[in-house]
Amino acid sequence: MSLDKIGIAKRIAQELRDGWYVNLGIGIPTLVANYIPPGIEVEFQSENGILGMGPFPFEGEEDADLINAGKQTITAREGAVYFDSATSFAMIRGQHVQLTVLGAMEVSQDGDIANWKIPGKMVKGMGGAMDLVASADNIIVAMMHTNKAGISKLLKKCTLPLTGVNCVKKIVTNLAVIDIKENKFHLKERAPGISVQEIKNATAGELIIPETVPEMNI
Amino acid sequence: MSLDKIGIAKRIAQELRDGWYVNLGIGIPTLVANYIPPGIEVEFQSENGILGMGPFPFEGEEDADLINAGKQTITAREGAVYFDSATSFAMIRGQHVQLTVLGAMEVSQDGDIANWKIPGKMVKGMGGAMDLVASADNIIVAMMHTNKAGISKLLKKCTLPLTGVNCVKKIVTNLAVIDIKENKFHLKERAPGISVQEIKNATAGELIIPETVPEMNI
Amino acid sequence: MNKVIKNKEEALIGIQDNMTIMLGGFGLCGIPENSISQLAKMGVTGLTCISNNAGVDDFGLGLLLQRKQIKKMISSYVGENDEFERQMLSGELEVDLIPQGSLAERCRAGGAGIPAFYTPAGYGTEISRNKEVREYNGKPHILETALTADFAIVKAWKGDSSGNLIYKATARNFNPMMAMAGKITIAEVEELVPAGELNPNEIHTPGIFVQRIFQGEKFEKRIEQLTTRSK
Amino acid sequence: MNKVIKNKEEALIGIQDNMTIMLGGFGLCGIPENSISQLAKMGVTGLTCISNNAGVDDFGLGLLLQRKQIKKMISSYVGENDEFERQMLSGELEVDLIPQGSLAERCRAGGAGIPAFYTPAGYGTEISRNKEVREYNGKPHILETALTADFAIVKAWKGDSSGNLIYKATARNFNPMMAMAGKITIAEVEELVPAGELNPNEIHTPGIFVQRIFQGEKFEKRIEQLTTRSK
Repeated sequence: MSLDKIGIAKRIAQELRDGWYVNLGIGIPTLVANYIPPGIEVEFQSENGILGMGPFPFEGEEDADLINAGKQTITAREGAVYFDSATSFAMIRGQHVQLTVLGAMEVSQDGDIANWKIPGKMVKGMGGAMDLVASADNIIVAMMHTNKAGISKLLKKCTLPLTGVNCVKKIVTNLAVIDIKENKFHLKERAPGISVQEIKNATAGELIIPETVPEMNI
Repeated sequence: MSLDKIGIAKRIAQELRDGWYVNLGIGIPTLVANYIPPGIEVEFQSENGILGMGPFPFEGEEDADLINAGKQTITAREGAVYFDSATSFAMIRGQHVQLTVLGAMEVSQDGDIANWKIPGKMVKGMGGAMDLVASADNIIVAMMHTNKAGISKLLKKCTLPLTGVNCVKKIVTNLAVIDIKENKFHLKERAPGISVQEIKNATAGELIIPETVPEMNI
Repeated sequence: MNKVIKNKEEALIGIQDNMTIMLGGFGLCGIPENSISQLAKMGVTGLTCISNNAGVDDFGLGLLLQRKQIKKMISSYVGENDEFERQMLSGELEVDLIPQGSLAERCRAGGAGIPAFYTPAGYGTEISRNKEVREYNGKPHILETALTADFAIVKAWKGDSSGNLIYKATARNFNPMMAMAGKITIAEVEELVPAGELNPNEIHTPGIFVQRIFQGEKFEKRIEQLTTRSK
Repeated sequence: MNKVIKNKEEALIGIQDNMTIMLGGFGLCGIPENSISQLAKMGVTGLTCISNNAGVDDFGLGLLLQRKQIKKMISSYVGENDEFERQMLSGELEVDLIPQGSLAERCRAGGAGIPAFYTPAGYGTEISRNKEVREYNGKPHILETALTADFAIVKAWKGDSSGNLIYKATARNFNPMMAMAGKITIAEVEELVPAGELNPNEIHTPGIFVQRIFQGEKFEKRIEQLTTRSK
């Protein structure tokens, strides 16, 4: 059975390591914060200017001056800190953030990513995505394996305008965990009950399949 | 009679304008703070990280954490603010400081200044001087007209290693007030009792002398 | 040094048609609401606005869009409002999209006298078109230039008569860098106090960057995405 | 995220011969005294030290100079001590002098992932030798590159267990930029508190830049130029 959004978030949460600072994009990535493995501590950075983001506020306790990059009202954990946007991107560009998780419309086997613009449609802008993908050493893409029309989002080359090049190292989809190495997709894990053939069919780019492909353990 | 250091400081203080932020170098420039004309307000910046520098502390009230760029203990005025060195030089480089006053070993008629290094002697470093002279729109040099050997410090070309080029606009010495324009020295005022001829004799660079040269009014 | 201006009407004197204006804020958080409503009232047009976002239909910069006062937006993320989309698609509105970190750094650079710097953000994308590329540490970077503005308008939580500012929480965002980059910087504050009442160690924007400061009349502080959990 | 280290001995583990180390402070103000005395005790040699100044004969970096632990100094102003002068004139000590603003900005750039930037400081002087020159706004600028270090050692007034730091008055100086630019950043503080005790709005260095923090045993806080007036 292919994973739902929560399943993808849970699998990505397994990649977290104690002591990491993590930036989570809007959508599925945001859900990762709910599934931090027991025994480890991570801090979430939101690029509008907070480290140590906490859960949503209780009803009636929201503060218009305290939001995340998705413009949602949030809270601050103990030990949190606020800063300006230049300092925020100094953290990102200077590689002080250990992991970035974000969504994508397309990823190529070179690690290129497209997630900000569809020609002919209204362009809302890249926000912080170009800084994040150009800077982070460790980027995980969280997305569905195929789009709504059933077309693969894991391509030889991206067809949409790029957000960044040669940057994605790992993709977690509803079907699989895939690493990108030497300009190829490498299948690492299958979603529970999903066959290698199903993943192969849903992947347009070159997919390296090892002899055994374990099922994800979620 | 040629001016003493206090006289030079007093004359420079007349150049202050209400609302200016001012950076004063070590030596004669520091004395300028004591002679702010009545009715105007200026704020002093010290490049190690304070705006709104006040007088020296009372004995016993000094704070090792509160010093100026000359490493002297100081106080902070009401409305003062502390900041880091990058922000401090952002103020300087970004031309938010309206006046810089500093000493010099040599000034050329092109507005070049040398004040940090004597070949063969121990070099202590330029500190913030190169940033200050390269950035400031309005630089006044405070110095003696000649060195201890009686040799002019106002030259056609500097002989010492430069601190900055084409930057000095005005010089106030023990003998005269001189502007630099179109790569020439322009005599503007004489120290009380000093003749134009004395100033001419003490100036090695090209000196433009107008018909009347008023005496300074200190 | 007294920089206090009586009200928003006087604070915004000098802003004219076709000027470039920076406005602080992220989404609707930390935007100079009083100044924006005054700009709408003044009716200045042909503005180039540098602001991370463009407000919503009936609040923030959306108010100026509705009145067609904006010629060009320089932002990282826009289009939370329909009128923006209409003007952009019809070609009435020019839009220059810049990666958010580059936008923040370019404003800081403008204020700090750094005319240009290298950043990896946008390399290999359409953002790097016509930009100089240079490799550092084995990684390609593009050259980005500083941004400045005729006026920068920022919003702070507390300010003193010398122009020193303290922001609250994430309402800080772009305000400090934009305060540095305005030829004239106007600050509207929730609480205006005499010089000496703010702790000099806790100030975010030193007063040297601010030319005019006024007490905002009323702050609506609209929330864009109210998200809560139940007790 | 607990970054507290028991003492200076453990905090400095990993610093080895021939490493590059940044040390905060301006003159003797805001220098990491405990760490410097520990470096002297450890006896590591061949160090490249990036620090605005070089201490005095018997305090600050002067202690390491006396023991000939420093191979190279990268500073803006040095020579308040005789041993420094002797080693420099004899060629035992390499010295790289950098304009103070460029030094501060190069450290910030190192921490912020900006590999290079243009500045007017030093144009036309020996500092611009072999450096690229480019004109912006009718004024020549030189290209300066980022500085980073194996270890950055900073001193703060207050710090929490997450590594968040608050500096006091002008003891802030170079500490915040150097904290950003260290591969590993060590902070020694006068007062160490649990996370949550510092106001998140008043923090100067966010904890993300700090890997180790310890409570300094004792701060001498020597004054270099005691200047007072009589009551």
